[in-house]
Order: sequence, then C-alpha cells, then structure tokens
Amino acid sequence: MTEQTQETREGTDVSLSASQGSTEKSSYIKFLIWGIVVAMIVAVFLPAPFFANNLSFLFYMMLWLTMATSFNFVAGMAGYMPFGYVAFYGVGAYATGVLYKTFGLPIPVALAGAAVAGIVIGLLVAPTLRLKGVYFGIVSLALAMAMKLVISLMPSEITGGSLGLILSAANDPVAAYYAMFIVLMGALAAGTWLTMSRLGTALRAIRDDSEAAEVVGVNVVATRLKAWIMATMFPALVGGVEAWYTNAIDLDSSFNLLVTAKSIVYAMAGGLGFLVGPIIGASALYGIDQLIWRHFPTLNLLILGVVIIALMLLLPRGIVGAFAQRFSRFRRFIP
Amino acid sequence: QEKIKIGMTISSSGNFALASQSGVRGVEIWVDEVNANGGLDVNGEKRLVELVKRDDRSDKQMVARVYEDLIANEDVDLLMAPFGSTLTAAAATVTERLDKFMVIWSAASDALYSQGFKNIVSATQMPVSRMPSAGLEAAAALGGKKVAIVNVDEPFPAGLADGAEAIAEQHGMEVVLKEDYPKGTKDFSLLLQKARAAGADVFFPTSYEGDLISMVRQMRQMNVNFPFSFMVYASTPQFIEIGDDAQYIYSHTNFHPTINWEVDAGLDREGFLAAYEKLFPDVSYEPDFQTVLAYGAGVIAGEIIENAESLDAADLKKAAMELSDKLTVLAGPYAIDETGKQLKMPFPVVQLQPGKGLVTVWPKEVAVAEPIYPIPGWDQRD
Amino acid sequence: MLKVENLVKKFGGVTALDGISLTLPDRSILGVLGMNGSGKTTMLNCINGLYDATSGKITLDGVNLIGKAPHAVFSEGVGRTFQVPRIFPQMSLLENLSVALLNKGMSNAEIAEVSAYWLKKVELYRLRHNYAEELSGGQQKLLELARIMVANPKLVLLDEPFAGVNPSLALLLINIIREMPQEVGCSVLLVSHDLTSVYELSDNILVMHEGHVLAEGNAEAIQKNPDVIEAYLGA
Amino acid sequence: MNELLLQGLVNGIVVGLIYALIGVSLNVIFGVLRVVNFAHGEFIVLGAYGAYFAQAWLGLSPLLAMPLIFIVFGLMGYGLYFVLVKRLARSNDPEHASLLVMFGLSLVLGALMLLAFEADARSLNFTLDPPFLMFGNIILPTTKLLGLAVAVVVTGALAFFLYRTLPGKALRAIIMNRDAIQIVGVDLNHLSALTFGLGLGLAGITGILVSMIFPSFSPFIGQDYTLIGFIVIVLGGLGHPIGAVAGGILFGLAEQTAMVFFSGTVAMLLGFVLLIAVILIRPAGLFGVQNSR
Amino acid sequence: MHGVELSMENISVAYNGDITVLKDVALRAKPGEVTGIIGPNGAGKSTVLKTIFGLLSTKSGTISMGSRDITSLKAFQRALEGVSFVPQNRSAFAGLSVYDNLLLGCWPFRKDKARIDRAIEGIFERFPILKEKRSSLAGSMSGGQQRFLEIARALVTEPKVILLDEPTAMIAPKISKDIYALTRDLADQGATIILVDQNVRQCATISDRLYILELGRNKAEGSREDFATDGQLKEMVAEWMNYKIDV
Ligand SMILES: Nc1ncnc2c1ncn2[C@@H]1O[C@H](COP(=O)(O)OP(=O)(O)OP(=O)(O)O)[C@@H](O)[C@H]1O
Ligand SMILES: Nc1ncnc2c1ncn2[C@@H]1O[C@H](COP(=O)(O)OP(=O)(O)OP(=O)(O)O)[C@@H](O)[C@H]1O
Ligand SMILES: [Mg+2]
Ligand SMILES: [Mg+2]
Repeated sequence: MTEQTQETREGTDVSLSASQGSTEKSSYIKFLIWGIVVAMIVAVFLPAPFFANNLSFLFYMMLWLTMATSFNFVAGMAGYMPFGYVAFYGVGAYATGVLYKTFGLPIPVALAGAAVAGIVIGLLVAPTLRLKGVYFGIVSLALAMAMKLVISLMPSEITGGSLGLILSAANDPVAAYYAMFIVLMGALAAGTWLTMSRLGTALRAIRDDSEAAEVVGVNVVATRLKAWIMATMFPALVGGVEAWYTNAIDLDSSFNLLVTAKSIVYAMAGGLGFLVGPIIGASALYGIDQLIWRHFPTLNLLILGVVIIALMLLLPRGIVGAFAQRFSRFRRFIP
Repeated sequence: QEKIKIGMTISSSGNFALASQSGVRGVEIWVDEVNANGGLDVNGEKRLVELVKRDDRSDKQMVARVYEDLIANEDVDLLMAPFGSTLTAAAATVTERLDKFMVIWSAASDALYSQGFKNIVSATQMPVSRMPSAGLEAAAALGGKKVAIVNVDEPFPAGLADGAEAIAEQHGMEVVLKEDYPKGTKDFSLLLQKARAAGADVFFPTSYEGDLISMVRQMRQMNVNFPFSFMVYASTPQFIEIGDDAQYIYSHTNFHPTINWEVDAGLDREGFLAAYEKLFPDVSYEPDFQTVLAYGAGVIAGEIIENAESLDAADLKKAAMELSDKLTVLAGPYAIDETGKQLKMPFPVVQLQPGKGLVTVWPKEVAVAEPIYPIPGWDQRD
Repeated sequence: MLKVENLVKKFGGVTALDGISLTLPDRSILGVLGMNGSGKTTMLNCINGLYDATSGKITLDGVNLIGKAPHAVFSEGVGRTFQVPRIFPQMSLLENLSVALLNKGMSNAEIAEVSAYWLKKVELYRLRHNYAEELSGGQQKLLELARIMVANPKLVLLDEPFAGVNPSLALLLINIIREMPQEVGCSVLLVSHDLTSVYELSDNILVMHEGHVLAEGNAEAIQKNPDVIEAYLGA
Repeated sequence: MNELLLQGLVNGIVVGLIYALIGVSLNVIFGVLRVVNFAHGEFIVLGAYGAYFAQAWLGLSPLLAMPLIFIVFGLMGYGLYFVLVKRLARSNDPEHASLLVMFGLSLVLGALMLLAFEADARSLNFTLDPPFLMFGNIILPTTKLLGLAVAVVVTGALAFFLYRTLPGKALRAIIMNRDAIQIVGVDLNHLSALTFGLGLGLAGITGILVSMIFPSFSPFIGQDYTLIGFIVIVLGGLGHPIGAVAGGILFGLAEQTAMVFFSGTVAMLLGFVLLIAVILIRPAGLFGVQNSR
Repeated sequence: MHGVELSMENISVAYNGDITVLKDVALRAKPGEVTGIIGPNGAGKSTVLKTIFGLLSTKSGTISMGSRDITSLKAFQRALEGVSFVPQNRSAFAGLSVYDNLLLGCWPFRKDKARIDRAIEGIFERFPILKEKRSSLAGSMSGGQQRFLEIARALVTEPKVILLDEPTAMIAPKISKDIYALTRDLADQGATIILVDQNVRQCATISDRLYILELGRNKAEGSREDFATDGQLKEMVAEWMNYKIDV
C-alpha cells in the first residue's frame, strides 16, 4: 500500500519523470551551461579593447554585471536586501582615490586597499546582519548615508573635500578596463564557488529557513558573515576601478543611491538566487537603459521606471525565475 | 557643406537639472544665431553648426560615457562642457584622453584648472575663489563687521564659502560662523539662530536655490534679521518669484538691464533677449545668468573656431589664448591664463528693492541705485 | 543518556515550563503526551537550544547543553523535527540531507552514500532530485526525519511526527521510529497526540500538564491514571 | 548657549512631529499593508505641487486645498492599488517586490513632475499671521504650530481608527493572515485599496504641511522625505501611529540638539547613528512587538 | 441553523496555471449532514475546500448553493452568503485579542451591535475557555485553544455551510472529542458540514456521507450505510484504516 501511494504521487508530479535516470546529470548540465555563459562573457569582453572604440559601454556593462552578481551573494543566496549597498562602492572609490592621490601609492595597491576597506566596513556593520527583511535594508541605507557623511567630515587634504578627488594622472582606460574584467571574473568565480561549494549549500539552507538550518548544524551567523564579506569586497573593488576609469571621485556620485537601485533591479530582473540571473538581468536591462538613453534622452528615467514596474508586475521572480517556475522540470539545470 | 558638430550634455534630472537647462538655452541661441548668419567662417568656407545634445542625469558616470560616445560615435569636432565642476572634471578626463577641445561655461572649481588639462577653456565662468569678492566688498564698505558663512556640502557652494572666508578676512571682517550642512537638510531655523547668536551682521549662505528660498522663508518665520544678507541665487527669476520675502536680499549677476558691457562679439542685451523670446516663447522663466554664461561661451567658442587654423584641439587652444583679453561678450570681458582659467567676467552686486525691482548697487561704476542698508527687519516692513 | 533537571522556561509573565525533570536512557523511546499548551514543544526548544532556558539543567551523556546554540547542540548529537515540517523548499532532497552533513568532515561520496541509504529507507529515493517543496506534507515529515538521521544522532526529538500524515505514511514512520534505537543506537523523545502510536512505541511515557510532569509510567499505567484521564484523555 | 539649546529642544520636538507626520502616512502603507512605498516622498512632493497649483489656478489657500488634495490623492491611491499593488501579494517575496515596484514608481513620478513642473524649486506663497509666536525667548513659527496640531490630530485619529474600530482592526488583521481575513467576509481588495488611498491621501496633506514648514520643493526632493519616513517608522516600530510619533520626535530631537553644538553634517550623522544604535538594541523599534516578524 | 445544499460539479483547479490539482471533481453536501472527505496527503482535499470557499479559481465546473450558482462569487462574498471555513493551517489573527477575533468574525453584520453582542455571548457560552481568555492575544494561546477560536469565529455568523479542514490535527484527544461532538451537534441542528480529516476512523464514524479522493479525482463515495454494506467500499476504507488512529 505504501508502494501504491508512491506510485500515485508520481502521477501528479510533473517534474518527476525528468528526474528518472538522471543521477548526476543535472549538476553536470548545470556546470556546462554555466561554463558556456562564462566563456561567452570572456569572449565578449576580453578582446573588446582591440576592436571597439566605445570602451565605456562595455566597461560599464562589466561594472553592472559585477555589481548585480555580488549583490546576488547577499540577496539571492543569503536573503538580505541591503539598500545601502552603494556604501561599499563609495568607500572603495574613496579608498582608491585617497591611497593613490593623497598617499601616492600605485593603483594596484590602492585597489587592494579598496577591497580591504570594503571588507573592514563589512565587518564593522556585521552586527546589523541580525536584523530581518526591510529593517535590515533600511538600516543599511542609513549606514550608507552615515558613511558618506563621515567621509565628508574628513579633512579635505585627505578626501579632497566636497569637490572630491581628480586622478587624471592615473588615466589609463584600457588598464582600468582590464582591471574591471579581472574583478568581474573574480565575482563570477566567487559566485561559482558560493553556489557549488558546501558554503553555498549552507547559504541556501539559511535562505530557505534559517532556524531549520541552525537546528541541523549550520552556524548561521558565521555562514552569513562569509557571504556578506564576499559581497562587500566586490562593490568596493568596482568602486575603486570605476574611480580609476573616470578619474573623478566625488561624494555625490560615489554614494548615489541609483547604484544600489540598479544593482537590485538588474539582479532581480534576472532572477535572484541563480548564478545566471544577474548576468541576464544586467545585460538585458543595461541594454534597454542604453537604448532609452540614446533615443529618448529626456524621458529616460521615466521609461526606466516604467520598465521596472512592468518587469516586477509581469515577471516578479525575474526572467530566469519565471522560466524556472513555468518549466519547473528544467529548473534543476539552471545554474 | 559639412556641419561643425558640437557635443554637450544636459542634465534632464538630478541636482544640476535647473542650471543645466538654463544654460543649454544660451548655447541654442548662439547656434541659432550662427546658423541664421550662414554659419561660421572656417578657413574661408561657411559651415553650419550642429549641436548634439545628450542627457547626463547629473551623473558623473554618465558624463564620461556620453562624452566618449559623442567623440567616438557622433564624431563631434569640439565640445561644450556639462554644467558644474564635478561633471566637467569627468568630461575633461575623456576629452583630454581623446584629444578634443572643450569649452567650459560653468565650472568654477579652482582645482579643476590645476589638474594639467591642456584642452579646456573656461570661456565665461570665473573661478569660485574670486566669485564672492564683489558681494563682500560691498558688505564691508556698507559697514558689515561680522560674517556668518554657511554652505551646503557640495563642491560649488563649498568653494564659494571658502573663498568668502578668505575675502571677508581680507576686508577686515570677522568670520563668526562658518558651517556646512549636508544636502537634504530641510529645516534651517536653528542654523539661522546660530548665525544670529554669533552676532553676525552679514549673512552669506552659499547654496542652491531651493535651500536659499527655504532660508528666507524661515528667516521670516523665525524673525531672524541681518543687516546684510547675500544669496548667490537671489537674482534668479525663480527666487524673485517667491514674493515679498525675497525683498532686500543682495545677490550678484552678470545679466541685468543695467549691466551693459561694450559687446564686441555676439548679440548685445536687447538682441539676446529678442532671440530668447523668439526661440523659447513657452519657457516660463526669463534667461538667467547661466543662460548668459552659456551663450557667451558659445560666442567665444565661435570666435575661437573662426580664428583657429584647424579644429584640432591644440590649434583651438592656441586660438583661445590669442583671443584672451581681446573680446567682450554679453557676459563681460574675456581673459584666460594657460590653464584655461577665466580671469575676468566680474559679477556686479544687485539688490531687490521695493518698487524698483532688481537694481545694481555695486560696484559704484555700474551702480544705478543706492544699496538699502541695513535691510529692514521683518516687523518694519509692511 | 539525556538528563533534564528542574527545567523552567518563562515568557514574560507566562511560565511555559515549571520545573520539568526527566531522564531518557540510551536506546529507548520516551513518549510525551500533554494538553495543547502544556509546554511540550517549548521543552524540545529548550533542549536543542532554540530557547534559552530560564533555569534548570540539561545534559546529554554528561555534556551540558544549556546555553549552547542550536547548531552546537546538533554537533553534540541532538537532532529534532518540527511540529510543522521545516524543510528547505528550494533545494533537492539530496541537498536537504547534505545540509546536515556539512560540518561532519565527510567526503562527497560518503555523503552520497548515507543520503541514499536514508532516502531509500523513507521511500523518497526516487524523488531525490526533486525540490523539497514538491513533496506532500507527509513526505516532508519523512524528509525531515531523514535529514536528522543521516547525521547519526545520539538523541532524536520528534514533535508531532504523525500529525496530518496519511495512514500509510504514518505506518512507515512508525516502523522507522520503532527500529531507531536498535538500528541507529539513538534514543528518541516522541511528542505526539497520537495515542496509539505513542502507546505502541514508547518504553516509557511522560504526561505534561501546565508546564509540569503530571504522570510518568508505561502505557497501561498512563491509560488508567485518573489525573491523565481528567486532564488529557477525556472521559 | 542655553537659550539656543532650549530653542533646539523645542525645534527638535516640532520638526520631529513633522517627521512623524511623514512617517505616519507611510506607516499606513508600509506598516499596515506591508507595501514598501519607496515613492512616498514623491507623493508628498506631488501634494505640495497640488497645493501650489490649487493656489495658482483656483486661488485656493493651501489650508483649504487640504481636503481637496486628500480626496484626489485618496482616489488616486484607490485606483493605483489595483494597478500596482494587488498583483504583488502573489509574488513569493511581496515586501521586496513592492519595494522595487515603488522604486520604479518613484522614478516615474519624479520624471513626470520634472516634465510637468520643470526643475525649478518652488515655494507656496503663503504665510500665517502673525508669522511667529514668542514664548519667553523661544520663537515658534505659526506654520510649525499648525503642522504640529495637524500631526497630533491625524495621529490620534489614525490610532483610534486602527485600534478601536472594526474596519481598523480588520485592516491590521490583513497582514496577520490574508486568507483568514476573507474567511470572515472582508473584501480584502476593497479594504486594502481604501487603505492605500488613505495612506496617499495623508501623504498629500503631509505634502502641503511640509511645504509650508520646509518651504521649498522641487521634483527631486521626494527621496529625502521617503528616507525620513522610513527612518521614523523603523525607529518607532512598524504599524503603530504612536510609534511613528515617538520615532519622529526622537530623530528630530537628536538632530536639532546636535545642531546646537555641531555642524549640520555632524547632526545628521548623529541622527543616523542613533537610528542604528536603537535598532541594534531593540531590533523591532521602540514600539514594535519584538516577535512581529 | 438552516443549512443549504452545497454541490460542486466537474470542478477542475490548477495552481500556477498549469499544475492541475483537481480533475472533474463532483461533490454534494446536504443540510443536516456531515459530509466527510478522506484521501492520502496531496490528494486535493484541502484544495476542494479552498475551491468551495472561493480562495482558488476554477478552470471549469460549477459550484452551487441550493439552486444558486456561486461559481463566480469571490471568497468574501461566499462568506457573506453563509459559507464559513476553518482552514488546515492557522487562521486566527495572532496579533488581535480573542474578543477582537470574534468581533471580526461578525464582519458580515458589523452594523448590528445588538446582534454582535448576542452572537459573541452565544460563543462564550459554548466555549467557556474563550470567555476566560477574551482579552489575551490569540497568538499567545496554545495550538488547541487557537483551534477552538478559529472554529468559534467560524460559527458566530450562524453559517449555513461549514467547511472544516482537519480540525483535530495536533489537538489533544480530550479536545478532539469535543470538536467531533460539536461537529455532529452542528449538523444535527441543520447545518451543512464538510469535514476533511486524516483521522479516517473518526471521519467515517461521524460522517453521513463519505467521499474518497485520490490524485485529485473522485475515487469513491457513499453513505454511511453503503460503506457498512458495500463490500468494495468497505474494503477501501478498511485499507485506509489499516493503520488505526484512534481517539
Ligand atoms: N515564543 C513564545 N512566546 C510566548 N509564549 C510562548 C512562546 N512559545 C510558547 N509559548 C507559550 O508556552 C506555552 C506552551 O507552549 P507549547 O508550544 O510548548 O505547547 P505544546 O505543549 O507544544 O502544545 P501543542 O500540543 O498545542 O503543540 C503556551 O502557553 C504558549 O502560549
Ligand atoms: N500553493 C500551491 N502551489 C502549488 N501546488 C500546490 C499548492 N498547494 C497545494 N498544491 C499541490 O496540490 C496538491 C493537492 O494539495 P492539497 O493541499 O489539496 O492536498 P490535501 O489532500 O489537502 O493533502 P493533506 O492531507 O496533506 O493536507 C498537492 O500535490 C500539492 O502539492
Ligand atoms: Mg507543540
Ligand atoms: Mg490538506
């Protein structure tokens, strides 16, 4: 009789048949798809400086791919939604600028400093990780504002005051481009590791039900902290490289809320929790943003807003999430 | 005939939207005027001018991208800068790298001109460190002793405040309060009271319009009076529109019926106003000093192009240097140093007086009315 | 051996546990009955560290459990299930099990092996790649049980394992629980309102009432105890 | 200095109550409906523009415009609920989904206001006479007193509505259990839409008051108000109007008294530090129920 | 209490558009009777109740109360028509007091103060424990007490049709007995009751008519007599009761 119930389950369950006879196949296919995606990214961005005369488009595309991917580390994999994500970006930009301009260190060292700064700030604010949901988000937003104020209170000999820092001596867009490429690769590698490793398993368990995870032996606080640190390091690096690329650092653009907003929107548009989600989301929306900006220069924010609303209402789980829901038998193949 | 393409960005939104949009109207007037006259005379041939406008949303990242796009994909010949020092700095790194000439109309930060940029010229905007001089000179002459300087923590206002502090001390006044406040501050009543408590008789806030409007209104709400209040943007139509509370505030401008320079390039005041009326009949505001700065920058750009051997950045810069001290446009006399920094273009002081409207009160050479000093207290007005 | 001494837990003014003591010898099953709200779930929460006990002692084989975080209690060999199953819905069954093995220093092959063993045991092996949210409520209870069993626990706390489970699955559960002390070598603390199975499975039964122990004894004694009939079983 | 400090304290309470008012209307939408209304500030600014044009075109004084704006915004909210919010309940993370939709809306509203009203800062040409009252050496602007009165009345009325009336209780019950509220026969969508309308109506009124007290407004300042609203709510605790008042006053007091001794920048920083400190000590806010989530 | 016949015909229901959970399900519940539904986990029992109550929309089929077609009514409208529902999972408003929970139950006649007082008084008579705890927050009560509250809240409106989804799961035996007694009692007073229960024996004992659901389809149905006499039906239930949960 027990057998019979099992049989009957099979009938109702659409996704069941797909799993038959595919012991380890699913994770293999998953790897394969992810490998192809990464290979495509490399193929597009690696040789570009030799062909494209419009580097900025690709540079900022990589920037958003990185931001969205690392945002996914906290939002998709650990279930946090830091509205103040821009804080790390801004701190990274300033760390780079100050180390380079004020302390005269070479750019690579300054960038390493930015990563460290991001991590240090991440550790400092780690106590807020015990807040939940929107509370966490808003407090992190307040932290970003506070961070901006702290920098503005620092002596202007160090931070350049309200004008900010101009790094024109470091101007080398192609080098900055490849630096961003390396950061992107790092983020993708970190994402791969977070998804495929045991840490990733623990994170997803926490996201699904943190208390249950704790009860089966997952040290929730320590695990979250690891993901958090990774998620704070990349925006700091991105901020630093961007500062290098534009050679201009100032408070307003370094701590512009649109940076967080776009990271969230791009990541969510693709689908949080999937590795490819932020990639697809960022490429698609960044592309749309560019088109809008080119063709409707005065309407761009309006249209961007409409696109976001439409996306959330029609595809609340993002592009990949919607696919996974609609074709649930394939979702185990989606990296 | 191939057009001369000039690229620039406008801020459709963000902090700089208002000023940026005021400015672009000036550039458009110039383009219209040039094209109506058959174009610019470049090495003997008349070429029309095309303005390629893009949006930067007041966003520095965007500026870098757009300027690159303008140069790489739109193939512009030279560029007008975006509004403000921050955006201009971002644009300059691109134009320098891609070796294009850029005419600046509204970037006043002193630091911008000490970065070693070779191909930039501030056609009409004097550096921020010198900007408060006329106002504080007037204050000192009228008997001001103690100055309270407050500024929003933004590059331009902060630069003005620093400049003001130095200039006030030069004129023997004591700076009793110098304080900044962050953007987004909504309530200024305590700040005003602090200034009053410090015993200031000269109130010198440097901020953008919105904050200044709030300050004036709250000065009245809190019954705060200063014998001399100087507000950078109090001369704009938008500020004057707020009504009676705007009376008596000192400000400065380079564009006013009573300021008439001997213009030797481009339109004079009447011509400019007529052109503005014709081109922008629907815009609710009259041209302000940003419009005039940008217009003047356009005119000077035109002169530079016509006098240059080619449209290469180096040639244009050479021509710009050669024209230094030889031109006077609507905004005033033009003179630059080799960093591209503007040396002239002074700003006379104006005051909004009951019955007379905005009148020039300082320096004496261009003054048409006596300054009303001290400013009557709120309870002494009717 | 689990030893609970004089356990007290207060929520603000409410005293949920009012001095509970019990001992659970190795390889035995202790059934816990008690009126709704008598503190059964609260006691489990205190044992596995989800709640901080207000006072009292809890030791497992002499090791103190009070003040330890749930994940540390789990490392001491205490597994538990929830009254309403709490699985990881967006993870496959295999992954669900692997979460419990992350810190056991096992190789992937070893993990795969134990996981397969337990999934077969709860008859969910064929669904091993499915997402847990696709399981029926009863199957989720089985999965939850398997998830703690893979870690080879010394003590298993089960909260209402049969509630809402259809008869056939319940039978499967009963059989698994019955074999656990012998086969796995663990002891079981079984909280349930399902009298038949508690009577059948338990070596010893505890009846709780308003935060204290009302009665203790074997199935027969409990069934006859007038206090228990009055407070719990009903006439 | 002492006088300044006293003025700072008074100012803190008054400004705090205005902050509270911003929080109260947001709390109806965020605390009660759990819609993370990131466009709240834009609606507030829109309310200010409403009063501006009511004055310019209809000659209505901002005070008289209040009921009109309340009704217009209420209707708009009722309609918007069905367009934007209703579908969100079905998403697997409605709170964050609503955050994004409302963020999109804030972009749209900001852009539309820019198109319609241009980028200039405006200000209501309205003054109450006398413009201020003196209490000893303490000056209180009349407009602020008015704002204070409205804040108190609105908060009181709302608290009464939510905690003492049946529809108010039904409203609070929505987030406790969406299915169950239908089980007792409540038209969930109608009630939610009314609530959304109420929240926006209050936002509209808040916009008028705020623009009388913080005089200038432009299409871009909505974000500032949104942030203030959220800070106030998080400080005070989700859902309860009194919580918003406590949060607002606390935030206002911290900011204004700090301003007496330090610069505005430091004062604002201290405000944020206070928020973070309070939240770390009481994660659900001052008035929040600790296990509310 | 005057019940009314409730019937559903050819009902198909799907989640997320494509996962069909009910296929051509038919059901008829008469006033004064308890109609039981049994079936394995995931058979669709709860889905049937949610569909009757209108929380899920149908792909096809009709639901009627008496002679009236209510298929297109929304959930709250059905509540106003006299259908009440005690769902499988928790449904008390945890943050409201017991009294407020009952008050919300009176929503359909919220204007009628006198009737509200009468209705709640009646409930307090029937469930003294609720009277005792009238001002405690529902969320602070034990599971069993909350179950009582949910049932009580469903009864304040004197509904014509009562849908009960596993009302005694996780409930102490003593209270379960009371709940079954109450259920029978309500039916005897004329209400139409549909009871979904995993506790097959109890369900079979108190139901006048029994439906067996499997895989989202009707598998069998019959009156209590049928199940006592018809060999095939008897066997089916016996198979179910192979494992005996008793109370
Ligand atoms: N987190 C909590 N906060 C406040 N009170 C609580 C909390 N958890 C439990 N209680 C109270 O403690 C008492 C015991 O609850 P518990 O859940 O342990 O009962 P139980 O025996 O498991 O009941 P059931 O059989 O219904 O599951 C109840 O009065 C309950 O209201
Ligand atoms: N929200 C939902 N989304 C998708 N599928 C669902 C949802 N709710 C239920 N299902 C599926 O519908 C089917 C029937 O579920 P239902 O809850 O009606 O079963 P049931 O007979 O009440 O089972 P149980 O005895 O476990 O309560 C199951 O296969 C279940 O997985
Ligand atoms: Mg329990
Ligand atoms: Mg069910």
